[in-house]
Amino acid sequence: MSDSGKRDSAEQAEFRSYCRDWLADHHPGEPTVRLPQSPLEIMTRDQLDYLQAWQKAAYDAGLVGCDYPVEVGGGGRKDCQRVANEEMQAARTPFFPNVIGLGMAAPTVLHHARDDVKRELLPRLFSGEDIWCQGFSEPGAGSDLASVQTFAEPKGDRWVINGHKVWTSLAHFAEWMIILLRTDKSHKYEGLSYFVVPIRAALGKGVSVRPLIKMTGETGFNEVIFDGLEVDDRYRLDELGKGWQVAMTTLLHERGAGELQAPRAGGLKSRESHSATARSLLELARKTPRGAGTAADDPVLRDRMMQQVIREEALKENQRRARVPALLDHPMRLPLQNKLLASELGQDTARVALEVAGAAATLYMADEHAPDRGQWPLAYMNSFGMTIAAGTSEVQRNILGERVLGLAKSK
Amino acid sequence: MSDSGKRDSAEQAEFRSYCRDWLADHHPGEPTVRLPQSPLEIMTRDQLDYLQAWQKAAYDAGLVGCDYPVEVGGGGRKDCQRVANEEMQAARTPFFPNVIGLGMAAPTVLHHARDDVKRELLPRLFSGEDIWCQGFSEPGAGSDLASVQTFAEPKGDRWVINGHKVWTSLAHFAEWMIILLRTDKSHKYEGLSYFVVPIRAALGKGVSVRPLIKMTGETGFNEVIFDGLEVDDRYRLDELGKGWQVAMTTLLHERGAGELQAPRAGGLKSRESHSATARSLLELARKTPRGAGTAADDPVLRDRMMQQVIREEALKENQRRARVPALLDHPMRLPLQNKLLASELGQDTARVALEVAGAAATLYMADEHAPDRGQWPLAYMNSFGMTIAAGTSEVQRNILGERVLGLAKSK
Amino acid sequence: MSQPNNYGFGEEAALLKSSAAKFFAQHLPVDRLHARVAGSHDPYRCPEAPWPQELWQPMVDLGWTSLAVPESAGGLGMPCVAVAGLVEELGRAAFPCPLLGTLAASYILAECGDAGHTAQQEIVEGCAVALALTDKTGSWDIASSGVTYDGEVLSGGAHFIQDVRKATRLLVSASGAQGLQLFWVSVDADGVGVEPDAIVDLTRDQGRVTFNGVAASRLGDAGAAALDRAMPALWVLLAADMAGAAEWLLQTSVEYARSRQQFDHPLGFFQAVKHPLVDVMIHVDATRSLLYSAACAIDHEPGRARQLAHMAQASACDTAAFSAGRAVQTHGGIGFTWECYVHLYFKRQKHSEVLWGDATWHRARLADILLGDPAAAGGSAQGAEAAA
Amino acid sequence: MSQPNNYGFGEEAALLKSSAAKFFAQHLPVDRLHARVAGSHDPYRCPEAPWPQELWQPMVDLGWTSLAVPESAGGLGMPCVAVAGLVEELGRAAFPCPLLGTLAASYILAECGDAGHTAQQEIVEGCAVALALTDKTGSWDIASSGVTYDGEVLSGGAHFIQDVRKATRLLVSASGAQGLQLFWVSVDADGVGVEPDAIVDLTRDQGRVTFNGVAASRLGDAGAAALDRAMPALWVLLAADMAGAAEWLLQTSVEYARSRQQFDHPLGFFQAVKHPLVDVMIHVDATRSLLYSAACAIDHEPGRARQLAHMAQASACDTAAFSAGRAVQTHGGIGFTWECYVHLYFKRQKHSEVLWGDATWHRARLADILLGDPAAAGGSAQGAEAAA
Repeated sequence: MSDSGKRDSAEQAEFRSYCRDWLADHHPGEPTVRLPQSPLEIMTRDQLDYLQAWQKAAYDAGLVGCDYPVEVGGGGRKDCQRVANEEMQAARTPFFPNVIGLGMAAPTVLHHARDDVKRELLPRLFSGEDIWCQGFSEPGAGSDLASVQTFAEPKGDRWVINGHKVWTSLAHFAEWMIILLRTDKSHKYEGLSYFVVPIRAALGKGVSVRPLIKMTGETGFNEVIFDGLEVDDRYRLDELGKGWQVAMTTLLHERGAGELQAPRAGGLKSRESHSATARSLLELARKTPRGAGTAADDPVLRDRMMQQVIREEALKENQRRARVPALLDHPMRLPLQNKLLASELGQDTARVALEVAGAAATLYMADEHAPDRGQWPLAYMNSFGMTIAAGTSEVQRNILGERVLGLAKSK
Repeated sequence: MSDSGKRDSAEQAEFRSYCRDWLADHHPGEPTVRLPQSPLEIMTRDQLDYLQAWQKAAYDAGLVGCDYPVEVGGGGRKDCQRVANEEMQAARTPFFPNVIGLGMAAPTVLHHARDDVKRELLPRLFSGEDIWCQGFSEPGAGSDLASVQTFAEPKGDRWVINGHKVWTSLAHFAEWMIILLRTDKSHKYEGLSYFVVPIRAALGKGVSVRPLIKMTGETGFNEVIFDGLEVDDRYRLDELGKGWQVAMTTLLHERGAGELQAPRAGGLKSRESHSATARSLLELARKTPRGAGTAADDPVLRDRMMQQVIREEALKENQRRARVPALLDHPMRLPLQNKLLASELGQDTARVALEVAGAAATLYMADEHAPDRGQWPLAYMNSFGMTIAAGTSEVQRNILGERVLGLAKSK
Repeated sequence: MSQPNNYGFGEEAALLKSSAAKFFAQHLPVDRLHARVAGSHDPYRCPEAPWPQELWQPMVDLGWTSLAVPESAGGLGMPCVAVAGLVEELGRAAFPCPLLGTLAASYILAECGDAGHTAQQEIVEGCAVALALTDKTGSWDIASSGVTYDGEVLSGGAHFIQDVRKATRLLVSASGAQGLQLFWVSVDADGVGVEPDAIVDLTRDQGRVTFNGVAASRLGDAGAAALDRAMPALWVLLAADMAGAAEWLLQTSVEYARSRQQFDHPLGFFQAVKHPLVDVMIHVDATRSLLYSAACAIDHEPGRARQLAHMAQASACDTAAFSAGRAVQTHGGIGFTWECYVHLYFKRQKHSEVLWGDATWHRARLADILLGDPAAAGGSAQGAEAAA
Repeated sequence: MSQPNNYGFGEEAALLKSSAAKFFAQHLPVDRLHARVAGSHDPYRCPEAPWPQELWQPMVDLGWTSLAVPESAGGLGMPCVAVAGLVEELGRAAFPCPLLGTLAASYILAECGDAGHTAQQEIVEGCAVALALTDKTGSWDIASSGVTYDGEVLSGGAHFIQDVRKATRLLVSASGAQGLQLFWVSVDADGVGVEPDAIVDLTRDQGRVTFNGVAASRLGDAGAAALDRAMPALWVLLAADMAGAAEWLLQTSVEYARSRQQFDHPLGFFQAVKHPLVDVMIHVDATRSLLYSAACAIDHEPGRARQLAHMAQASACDTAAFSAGRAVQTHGGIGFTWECYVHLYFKRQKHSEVLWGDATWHRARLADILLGDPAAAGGSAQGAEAAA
């Protein structure tokens, strides 16, 4: 980490040293709750309280929203969020709970909302006091996002919303939702408009949230039913019928390919938590008996594990290279690979881990003999969430082929 | 082989014993020429003469065309070609040179030609005196076969043909060609008609044959240019505009999924010849030094070689199971996999062999130190002919997905 | 001995397979299965073993549990290829029951000579059997056991025992003065302690058993050899289960890809969906062809049974993994939920993959046969011979 | 020592890379390359070594051949990451010349201390070097050599020597009383016999060299260690060549997929074509990122250079194989002909894959670093430490 500062601007260098000092004094320490694998798996109020308190402290110290304008609650700095992120990760802080707010809602609101709405919503988004969720997918609109049917009907200067959103992570804790709605049934793309809508305030009054159960048995994402929810027209983002274009801003940032770096802390794991990295895979192999030795001695498994190690390193180095213009052919070629590579790597790493674990791969989280407390089958199953959500891997490959390689649009 | 006869009908049993006796007396013995890997690679007149003599002898003895009607030169038997094939393969005879004639032209002519044309052409096709080739592909029509542009223009009761066919194996030796022609430019599919045309008799008089060079450096397939070739209307197969349907008969038989079993001898290899089988792969590994032992001791290579062994065995057992109705879900499910599996297996087996050979995989056929006389890089390169020709692997997967699984047609 | 062209899969076998399909479809269609086994979704749930116990006696009455007991011992003595056909349907239904273990035990007992007779009797009478052959490391090498014997008294622990809470008898391997030997003991015998595992698969139960000076019947004097001879049959049966489950996953995914619309087309229109489903089909068919071939060899050509069974099981593991993963991916968001039945089969496949050797392990054993075991002296030469 | 964020790839490096691209494009575009090297298509052709020899001196004059010779020895002493950038362009042009061997020799000589000085001088003056480090089995283990020394006299044979007919000097490893040592010898020295191999690749030549009591200069007293330290740089350079060639294959295939029409669409419309091309791109990018990282480690963090170079080269081999195969398949029938330029790169990639260790070999060595070598005593513990 000592090399992170090598090419800092003067502002970045000063800010880096400020972050480092602040983190040295204000690291929240060992978590008091069992932390989930990611913000999307937050299941209990205790977990949320702990993480919200941390995000609030980091925001108050100026480590969240650094590059956003001061008037919307940001830090008004230039390319400093990356510095804060690097320092928070180096310091192994907890992650921020408001992941959809910071990564997707904030840049979209900044680019497309009315100024008064930005000033109203962004400060509490950055502080984590308002958790945000995203209402894009519907039962009939998965990868084909433009098929959304949830309808907003005009009523004076308000809109009345009816319909059904699914896979909405964090909806059970969320105050606000970014939502893609149909405002015209006669045009597929031009019939879409984009809103922010209050969820929590409207629970039982036009909005209901029902948990969905994942194949792992966990909850954490939801169905949200809109039954006549009314919202003010000021919460519409950009013009009527421009919903698809606004959604592209959201998706670009979701894929890590947007202009604004999302605030991202992390690195801290509670003792119970676990991540499906190649390093954990090697540790598993070293402690798994196999024949006279351990699975780490098996040449075929070694070959497969090294494949994962190499892919993981390549992904890390892609991210580094993406910031070296002299070594790039096309500006989006590396950023648009990110989500695809990370999700498939995670899936394959967990799959190889199940091979390494052998017969013990059958054991799940409640079994005291389960390797790594049964987190590997959990990680493998959850990995399909990653290869499906936010554009399946198939859709990601279309995007790469079309936008980067210039191949004809498949559909 | 002793079990082949278990379920023979009375006719088959008698015929089997006849074949066995005849083969015992008439096996042509060790070849006098270096045989190519397959009939499609026949490069010299010497090779052809030797193989034609063998096919003629087998035909005269009744081992070729057994299930075709007597009036077109066949044997008039029922399901006996399979028996002859089994016995010829067990006896390790040479292969038949007229592979396109027997496998593709004969069933198409039988089903779609005029009776007098059948009687004219089939006997010399079966005997191998007339070699046949196939004129389907064109520079602009590869996988998309229905785009053929080579045009037949009516002229009295004759047709005048102009255009350009490519990838025509055996054209340099062929008397006849089966050919898909455009007779109407305004309809893609309905504008196609199917003919048989004389090639050799018309050389220099409306037909020219130019060898194409493969990436391996070998010749063996050709471009055929039609420049005003005239053919009689009696050589049209089936009705005008039914060319696509007739071509389906050809393709079905090409993929080994047709009703008529193609006459197929084989098993004999000249000392110089070689086949890209898993067995050869294991032999290569046993004689390739690697570390203190051989490549056959390397656990990672063993794993990869066993994958090929298992795929090869599965392909063989698929062919066996395809004849056991109680163990089939869909009549075309196994037959339509054949070509795809065989071509990809051959490719991967050769690829693994190059891995096994290590640094020596760089050596080609003229190098005296090349493992297996450089046949593995040759086989690997030629394998792309197999995954491309006669419907690429991509097209094969479309066909399987659409015809067997009932998925929507991609195009 | 040579193999019949049709694998010896005759009319009786076909009838058995189709009546099994009908039985499973009628008594435990997938919605009822889901209701039965997926009641609690809590990932920290206690180990459970719900199964349609009321269907066991009907299955016994149909003769299915004694299919693999030789006629000489009062069983039906059906060929292995017929038994495999039945087990394929069991896998296609993801049927939770101790049939697989009971059939597997039958093959082991058949290799034990007269010493297996009493145990065979009990199977014919309807006893369900669980195999206690695995040590605490989960080793797939049958030579390792965590149980020891002294005369006919067992001590120690066996692990990864399938469907142990559905069985009434245990077939146990134990080591001692005469090497590895086999024993037969009742689950409720004095000193037997069963501790259930918490597993991912909802259609099986699994557990550990401790033996605290347990009196058991010894099954002859050559247990290791008997077990070794029977293993190919065990692998073939498991491969059949996995092939059946894979076919369910294929058909269910195909059905979804035909009906679900995205981007103005059914999913199956897209080659990125279509081609992987074709590859699943190819995998399933390879496994099926190989497993019938291996089963046929067990019936007709025992000398080749072991290598063919390794091939079948290696193929089955790859097929299981691929069919499971692609089914979830093809189903998209809905495939990732508890309410979609796909997860039942996904979990069963992942479980089966590591049960009696994974794909890599079976390929390594196959290589030992075809290329010789480099660890053994003169291995290569022997291998070359075996492969010829 | 830590790594700069930008891999230390500064303006000078960028200029070198772009001017190399221009040079190769100008002097040997692919049509001229094909005319030069693919004149005879006979698969039984004699070993040939056509190359644009007239371009060597201009390359020397541009300083490219002495890029990796330290400034202290009269060279340009450019960072490895800059040299890798140049070699990437060399691979993209499939340029037949002895530059790779000469650069590789520079890295080895730089590890030989003062003893390498004369040889370094000769490189700076424009001598082309071939590496004679491989025995007749083609082993990738640098410890094995088919050449022996007695004092400064060499006997025996070296094999699989790249571009030996384009080089004027040989860098030879030989074993003898002081273990493995390195030697420097002129190709036309008395007793040196060169025998060319007939190879598939048309853009390289390869041969065997026999040494019949050849007088040679010994490069110091610690040849094995010097060679060992230099290997990461050799792997990185080869990886760069393969990444460049893979990028050519990708772009050429993409271009074809954009223009060729089938079924009323350009080929690239079909996901069965589009998605594999995306996967080729992903492969190329992984290799590029890894090779810059490894090159940067050679320049700035030598302790991690070896493991990163193994990663880069393992990735490069997979990328080479995949890019080559998919390019032919994407091009369909035309890609299978001699007249299509794709086969030049296809063959170069297959050759590169097995040159200095294939993907499996590099992964095995990486595992030895990260997990310890199970063959070595206490390997696991050491490995655990190295990985931390």
